[in-house]
Amino acid sequence: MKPISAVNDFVIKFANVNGSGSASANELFAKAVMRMGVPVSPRNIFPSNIQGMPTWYEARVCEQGYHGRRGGVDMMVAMNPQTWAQDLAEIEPGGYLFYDSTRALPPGSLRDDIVVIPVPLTAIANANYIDPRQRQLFKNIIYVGALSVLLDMQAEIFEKLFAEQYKGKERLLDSNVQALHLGRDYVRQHLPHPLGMRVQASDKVGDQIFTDGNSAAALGCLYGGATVCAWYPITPSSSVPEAFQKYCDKFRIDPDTGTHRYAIVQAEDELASIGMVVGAGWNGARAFTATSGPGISLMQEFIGLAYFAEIPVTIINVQRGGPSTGMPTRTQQSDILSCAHASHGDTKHVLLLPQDPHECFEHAAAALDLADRLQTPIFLMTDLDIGMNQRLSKPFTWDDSRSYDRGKVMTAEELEAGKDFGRYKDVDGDGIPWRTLPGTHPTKGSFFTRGTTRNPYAQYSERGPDYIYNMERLLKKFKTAATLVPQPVLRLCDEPTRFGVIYYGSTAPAMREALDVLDAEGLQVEALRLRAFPFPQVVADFIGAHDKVFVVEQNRDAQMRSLLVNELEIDPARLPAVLHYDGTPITARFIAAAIRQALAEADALAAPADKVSA
Amino acid sequence: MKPISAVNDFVIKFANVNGSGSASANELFAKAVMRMGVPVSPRNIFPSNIQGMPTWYEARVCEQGYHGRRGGVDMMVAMNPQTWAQDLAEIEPGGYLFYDSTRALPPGSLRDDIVVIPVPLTAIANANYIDPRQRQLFKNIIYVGALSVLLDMQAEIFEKLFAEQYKGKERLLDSNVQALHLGRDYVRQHLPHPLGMRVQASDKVGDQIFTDGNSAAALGCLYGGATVCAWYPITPSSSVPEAFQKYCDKFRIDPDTGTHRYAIVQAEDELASIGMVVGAGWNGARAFTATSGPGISLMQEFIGLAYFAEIPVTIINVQRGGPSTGMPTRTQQSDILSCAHASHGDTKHVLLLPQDPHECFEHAAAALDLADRLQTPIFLMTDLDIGMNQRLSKPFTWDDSRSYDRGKVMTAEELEAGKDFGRYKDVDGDGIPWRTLPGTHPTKGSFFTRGTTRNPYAQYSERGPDYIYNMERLLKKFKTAATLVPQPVLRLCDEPTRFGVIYYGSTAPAMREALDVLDAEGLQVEALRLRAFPFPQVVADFIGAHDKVFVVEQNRDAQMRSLLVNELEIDPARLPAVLHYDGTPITARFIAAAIRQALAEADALAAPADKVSA
Amino acid sequence: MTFITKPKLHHPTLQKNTVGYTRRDYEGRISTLCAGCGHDSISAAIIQACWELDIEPHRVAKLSGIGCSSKTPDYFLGASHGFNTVHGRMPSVLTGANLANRSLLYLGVSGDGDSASIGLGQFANAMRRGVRMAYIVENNGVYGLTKGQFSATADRGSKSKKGVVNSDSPVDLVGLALQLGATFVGRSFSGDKAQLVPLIKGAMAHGGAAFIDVISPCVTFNNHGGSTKSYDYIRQHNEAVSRIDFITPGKEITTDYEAGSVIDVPQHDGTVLRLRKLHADYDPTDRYAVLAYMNQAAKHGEIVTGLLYLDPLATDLHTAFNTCATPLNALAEAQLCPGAAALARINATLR
Amino acid sequence: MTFITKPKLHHPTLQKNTVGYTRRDYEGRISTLCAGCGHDSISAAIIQACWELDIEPHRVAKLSGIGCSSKTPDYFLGASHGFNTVHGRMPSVLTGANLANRSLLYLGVSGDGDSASIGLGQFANAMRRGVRMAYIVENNGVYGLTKGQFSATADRGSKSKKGVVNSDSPVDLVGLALQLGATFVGRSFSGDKAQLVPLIKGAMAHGGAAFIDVISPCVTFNNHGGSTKSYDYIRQHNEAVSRIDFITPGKEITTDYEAGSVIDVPQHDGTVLRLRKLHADYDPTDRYAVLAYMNQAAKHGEIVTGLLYLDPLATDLHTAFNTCATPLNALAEAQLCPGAAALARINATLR
Ligand SMILES: Cc1ncc(C[n+]2csc(CCOP(=O)(O)OP(=O)(O)O)c2C)c(N)n1
Ligand SMILES: Cc1ncc(C[n+]2csc(CCOP(=O)(O)OP(=O)(O)O)c2C)c(N)n1
Ligand code: SF4
Ligand code: SF4
Ligand SMILES: [Mg+2]
Ligand SMILES: [Mg+2]
Repeated sequence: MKPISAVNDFVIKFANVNGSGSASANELFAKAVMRMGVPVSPRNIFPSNIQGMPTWYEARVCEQGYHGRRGGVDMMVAMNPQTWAQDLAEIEPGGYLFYDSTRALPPGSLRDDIVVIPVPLTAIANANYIDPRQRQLFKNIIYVGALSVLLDMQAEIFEKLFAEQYKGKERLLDSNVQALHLGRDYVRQHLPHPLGMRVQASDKVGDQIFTDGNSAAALGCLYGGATVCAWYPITPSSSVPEAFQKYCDKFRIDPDTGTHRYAIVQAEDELASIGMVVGAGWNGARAFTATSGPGISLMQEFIGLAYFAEIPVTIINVQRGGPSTGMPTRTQQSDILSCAHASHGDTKHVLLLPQDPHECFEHAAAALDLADRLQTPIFLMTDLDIGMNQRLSKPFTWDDSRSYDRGKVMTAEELEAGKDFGRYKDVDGDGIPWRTLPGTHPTKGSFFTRGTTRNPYAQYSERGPDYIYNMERLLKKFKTAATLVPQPVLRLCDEPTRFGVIYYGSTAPAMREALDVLDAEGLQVEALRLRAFPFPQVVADFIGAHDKVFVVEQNRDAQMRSLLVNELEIDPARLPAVLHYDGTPITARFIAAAIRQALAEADALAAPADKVSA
Repeated sequence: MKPISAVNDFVIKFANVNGSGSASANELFAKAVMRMGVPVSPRNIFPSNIQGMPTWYEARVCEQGYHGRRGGVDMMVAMNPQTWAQDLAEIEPGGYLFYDSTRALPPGSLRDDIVVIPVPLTAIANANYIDPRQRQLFKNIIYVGALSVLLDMQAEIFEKLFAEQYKGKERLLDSNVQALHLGRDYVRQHLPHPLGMRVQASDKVGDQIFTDGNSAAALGCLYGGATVCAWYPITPSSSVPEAFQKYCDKFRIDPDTGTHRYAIVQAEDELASIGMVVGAGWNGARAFTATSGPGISLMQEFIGLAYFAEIPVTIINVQRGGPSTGMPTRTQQSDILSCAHASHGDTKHVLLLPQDPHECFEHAAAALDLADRLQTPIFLMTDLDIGMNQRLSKPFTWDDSRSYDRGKVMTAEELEAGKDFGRYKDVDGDGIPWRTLPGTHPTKGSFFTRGTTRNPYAQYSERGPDYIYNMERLLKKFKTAATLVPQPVLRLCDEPTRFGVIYYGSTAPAMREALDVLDAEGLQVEALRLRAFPFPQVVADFIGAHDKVFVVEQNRDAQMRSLLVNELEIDPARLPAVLHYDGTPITARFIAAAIRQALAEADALAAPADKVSA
Repeated sequence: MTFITKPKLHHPTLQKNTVGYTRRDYEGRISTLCAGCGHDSISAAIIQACWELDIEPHRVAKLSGIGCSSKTPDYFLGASHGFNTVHGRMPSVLTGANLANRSLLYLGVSGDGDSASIGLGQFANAMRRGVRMAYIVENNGVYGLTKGQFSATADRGSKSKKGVVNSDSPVDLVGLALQLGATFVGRSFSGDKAQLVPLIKGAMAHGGAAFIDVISPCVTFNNHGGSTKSYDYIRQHNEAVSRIDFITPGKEITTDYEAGSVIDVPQHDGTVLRLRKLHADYDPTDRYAVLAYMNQAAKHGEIVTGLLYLDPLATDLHTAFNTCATPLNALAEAQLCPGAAALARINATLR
Repeated sequence: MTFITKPKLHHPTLQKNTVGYTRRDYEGRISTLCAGCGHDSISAAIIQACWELDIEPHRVAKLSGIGCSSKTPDYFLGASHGFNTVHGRMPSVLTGANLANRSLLYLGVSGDGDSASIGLGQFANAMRRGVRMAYIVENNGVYGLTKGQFSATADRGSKSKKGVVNSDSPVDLVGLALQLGATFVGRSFSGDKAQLVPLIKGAMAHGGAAFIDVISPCVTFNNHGGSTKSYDYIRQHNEAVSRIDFITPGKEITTDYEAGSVIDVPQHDGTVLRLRKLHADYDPTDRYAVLAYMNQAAKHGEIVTGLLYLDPLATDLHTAFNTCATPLNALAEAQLCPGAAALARINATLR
């Protein structure tokens, strides 16, 4: 059996029990790798439960900086007896099994095609701590210490991280450092080290930041000028408003009075949270809510009102596995249709599709501008994979010369000057009407907002022509939206290619890797990353420029593909779907395999490629 | 000016004020025409208001039995001063204006290209009645009487109708007959009669029945064995449960005990009404709810639960103008997408598409069978046009030898016999699992129903493979559904044609007429009427057999077309959309014009026909 | 010709209030409600109250749900922005609007169906949160706009026009508002302008969540069972044609009685409503005392009207949130955006 | 190795009840809740109550919403059908299920978030309608499953683990149930088996809508502020890593005290809960008296426990609807379908 030897390119997975303090220890490990200049992308795989259930932390160490899930496990840190068997089975041949050897294992509970690394963690912890909680807690740090030696990582890095984390809590600091060394010393004395699989200092991290998409989106809302946030807790979105609260405490307190320049309401449910956002938007404050699938279903009626009455609304949908309660702690891109066509009747909504924390920040701020400009709901479509996992991405940037786009709001002066005000009248030819805010002018510009049909002057009307005027104006406004939303990102080849691929959101890192892989195999495919719906012209052009364009997404029903087909009037036969939807993040291996196979088939018989399913 | 002369082929429109008693008078008129063996199709055009606002009753008298709205008005019965101008303007040149001439009209308030028929209704009423309410009420009957002579209709027909209506209320009967004759006598003595436009006895009504789709659907639910109805009032669906109540009072009272074999709950909102239906369906009772657009939006979360947990549910959606509160008293087919893909995540739902009261009855009963068989929500998609208007249609039929299909429900005996029970296991290869009802067996067959992922044995699972198994089984089940739903109706030509047309629901009568018109012009178009989603194979075949297939629907975004494109993988270019969505029922004139023009263009330049919009 | 005259709002005097507006300036579009609808009386009272309060019309934001009652904001304060939201969810929209701009006055108008059936949860939460608003429910015990089904405030055992009997226990919005923490709670009758106008003024001026339950008879769907002979003919007709075909134009029911006294007010359906007006010296500062008092009166079939509860020191959600004095919708970009430098520091913490 | 033992439900005796089941036959799957969660104590009480009541497990249908509390039906009565519906909407599903088959017993299990926040409207309406059921709220004042945000039953001024302060007035589900017409209303504490078991038995046997509010401490999200020294270290750690990283396995809090007495029960967070148990001879037949009594006690920071209100003659929705004795889901086709002949007659009336 030949042990895996790999430098800066492996997957290590920690099998733990939730609530046992492992989460922070595992993150400590990931951060240390990063501090060595080596990119790492960790993923929490956690249950819909609070304490005592299995949870995993899968960290991909990858010098080339591929952040997508790779698949396969090179080293398993097996800390959970409940899942021992399945964890053992997951290890690649030649891989490593790190476990707590305090109690002897029953015979036959190991594999002979892997390297076994026994460390008596419990024994070490018990020998050094009395308080059972501390024993438990430090056991985690001890295994991190042990791993650090096995993987050839310097103690200093960890000590520095501790120092930052426990600043002002010296008692914790010291005991953590001590625990780290307990682990390091044991390995140094009892085990061969370092392993053939190891981390080596590099410079591939650069100025990238390591954070999660939910905090990034919250920060984007702060920078974008959101003042009202109404929400209802739901996994995996709760950390958006929670982070917004944290940032507001820091940046939105009036220095002189100590009063708050924001209001955050934890509503009684999602019908109320969206209702509050609609009310605030109607009244001229930038407002947002964050939710996930079930919340989107409950918000449908209000979303229809906001579409038809034309009220700025920002909705952050951190997607999880559907339908229904589905897989609350797994990731998917399966709310595309329920958001793009939210509510009864003919509706079309704007979707933004960030790929990572950096874009979560950018798009969140952009969403607030777009909502005011377009006077309609804007959906920020992220998912659990980018929302709740920390990810390396470009640092946040903000141009101080930029100023908020508050859209078409008629002022008291304009009204006073006698400017004609037709709330639902298309005066500029872009389908976007002007609005007034309550309280603007004593006698001019007031109107009655409603979800029923009305004429361009906002008067109730049941006349067909008034209705048609309004509905077609809304279509025109949607066309305008296509020119304002974040534009697609292209990856072209030197030579035009027969095949293209379209993807979006959290699929990006896996896609990038897959394209490199295919490229290395001489399979040239041009790529377009969607960043929003409606689709700008370049999307149609891109599809037009290729015989076939794969549409890669993380849902069962090829939802984005159906929007492409219908909005751009494309023959579906030209858009083979590549679908991965089991709740785990899509991998480069999966994408590359699907495309490779489709290309082979296409070459073999010029028959049309068809849906490829996970 | 040449007065319109037409026998059994004209449109008469009554302009009234709601709450004035005109509704029953106008219906009386329509019924009388029908009793003469002449088909008539009336339509109420009413405001979202209770009393004192304009309301119209447009009756199309048509011997060929075209029930679609024709457009244009040959005779206006102008009883509402508020709308005088617009009513006057609507009359076709050579048409007739019938009005109350008690007060003299201001000069210039008439047109000279129409025939004016002044009748001093108020004067006649006041001369004969003292009670102001009776004066008001009988004025309506007086105009009916006057019209009956002008249009050459026998008094006996009306008297018979009165006799039926006021059976046991003789006082009302006599005074109505008297009022009728007041109107008849006045015309006989003072006006030329009959007009060139008139009704002539015929035999074109046959055994057809005259009723509205909502009552028909309610009756279908009664016959289909629904025992639980939970609803929340909303126009235009409220008359479904109200009619169900009426029928249950008649047919569902235990003759011996007087107890009820049904339960109808007026819930607090639509989230509750659908929740109750889900609970009843889970517990083995046939249950339904009726609602309209806004209710559908509120039901989304529960619909997703019913889809994923596989619970029989029947939802009658009487569509109205959307989005949002939209046009509550107008008709549309614009909830196709919000129902077909209701709720977040990947979902597909079964839709039934009745064309008239006869099919409302049939499909409602079928829906209850399908819900039990498929264990999923079934939508009965009607609309205001067929739901709330009386329409001539084939009589209801029921085969006493038929018995309810209760679907795959495992019995205590089967469980006792040790039959393997996996709630979410596909044992029959059709994607439909077996279920047990609560309380079936003391120790076997119990399971925990949930909206979260689970394995085939209904145990909570967060494993990808369990999830995929379930989601793909649901797709298979949906394929099975296509073979069980009401199949499409074809109208083929002797020769194969290049062009075809697909339509559904309340568009049917206008379509039938349009096809005849085009046919008469030598424009051959084959037609397919969809009766359900998912689409059976013949739909794909039909499209495959034609170069281009028009898809005619009453919404803005060509919603059914997008389902056709995506489910059948059709090039959208082959499916030109014909869209009418201003809230008025689509007309043959509109459809014929759209298709005629498209064919002309197609002939001219072989360029692809594109969307044709209303 | 057929012509049922629309109800006219009280003819405005042309006298100006201290902010320079005549009563007409507080009117809205002409009502489209049924002649004699209690809701129109309430609109008139709102107009009167705002005029007397010297509120500038455009400083009021009026929000409602869906229903006949919820249509009324179109019929008063034409110079105010109005929002006819969705059925039963106005409270959340009002809450959001209020948070966005604390400098306006908020008037929420709803119906018993809108607030006690579909809207119960949102009604309760708006009260719990202490959103500053005057929340008026125009309570007729039925769903007017959808033609007379029961609402949750209908009494157990009552019979709808279609003959359905109600078996649910009624929701008493006043009782709920008291329990849930509303700081101004009143009840009145649409036709009792003398009592209603001051109540509305008090609610508009209140510093927290103010609720008024106004009994407001529905002419059209409450004139069945036990009604006077003269109605019979019409009722029989409507039965025969099995639809509410002819609607007898009603008259506004008005009343005026002394504080501390009881009065029987005949309703459109001939039944009588027994109202007890609180004594002028009644002390409305104990939530639970008033609950007990109301329940006592209920035993004698009496409905207590007046200002039932008041916390004069009430504060609102903004106080709880400690939001800044400047309306949130008026904060300048500089006050909202920390800028590039701060962002660089944030980036630094994420490496 | 890391291994936090899961809470075990009380070890069942093997003694059989009159219908031939041992207590174990009333158990369910092993709980996945946190060690020491009050909800598990309630599950144990439900098991005990059903066993003592001699109910055949499969004659019970157990329904819940979403939450830690709503997961518990999976942990008892394994032989009963269960339905984990959607968040806050279990009452409507239970109502529908109940209408479909009146011959089963219905047990609704919910949380304070599930019933008092998102579910307030449905909770209220199930009580109003008199749906026959035992409705138990496992009340911990927080959203457990979503990690410790406030629910609507949290007291004004209380502080969440994340440091947020609650400014809304609390919803008292007992008060609401009383006002809305529930005919059996009780309150207890998860750890007071002696009181809880009889209450659950009474509720299961009740003829109408029975509600029990059970205070059920959340080990994980209520062990902040003012907790005993020994917890400090962990709290500091969690703060430092700014996540609820380490969860101290808790112990079930139990208590047992005399009727009529008051007891202070220390909670996981070191605070104390003061409970007053109703006198054995307390007459629970006056809704309003008990409301007043509770409010009195509240003034002294006491929470009254026991059977607060009972209408011994209560009937249910089926009585109101006069539904037939045969469960609706068991009616034969012949009893449901009028058949072809009747249809022909209906056709005749439509010509
Ligand atoms: C989601 C939704 N469901 C149902 C309706 C239909 N609807 C309109 S108004 C109304 C009831 C109004 O009753 P209430 O609030 O008492 O007002 P009223 O007309 O009696 O003044 C209903 C059920 C709707 N508009 N929206
Ligand atoms: C529509 C919807 N919104 C939000 C959630 C997320 N969620 C799950 S449980 C829960 C709160 C549960 O609190 P509670 O009912 O008190 O139960 P506990 O966990 O405290 O026992 C929430 C908000 C959801 N499942 N569905
Ligand atoms: S129906 Fe009733 S509530 Fe509605 S307007 Fe008419 S009288 Fe008023
Ligand atoms: S989080 Fe709280 S409520 Fe949930 S299981 Fe743990 S202790 Fe119980
Ligand atoms: Mg009402
Ligand atoms: Mg809770």
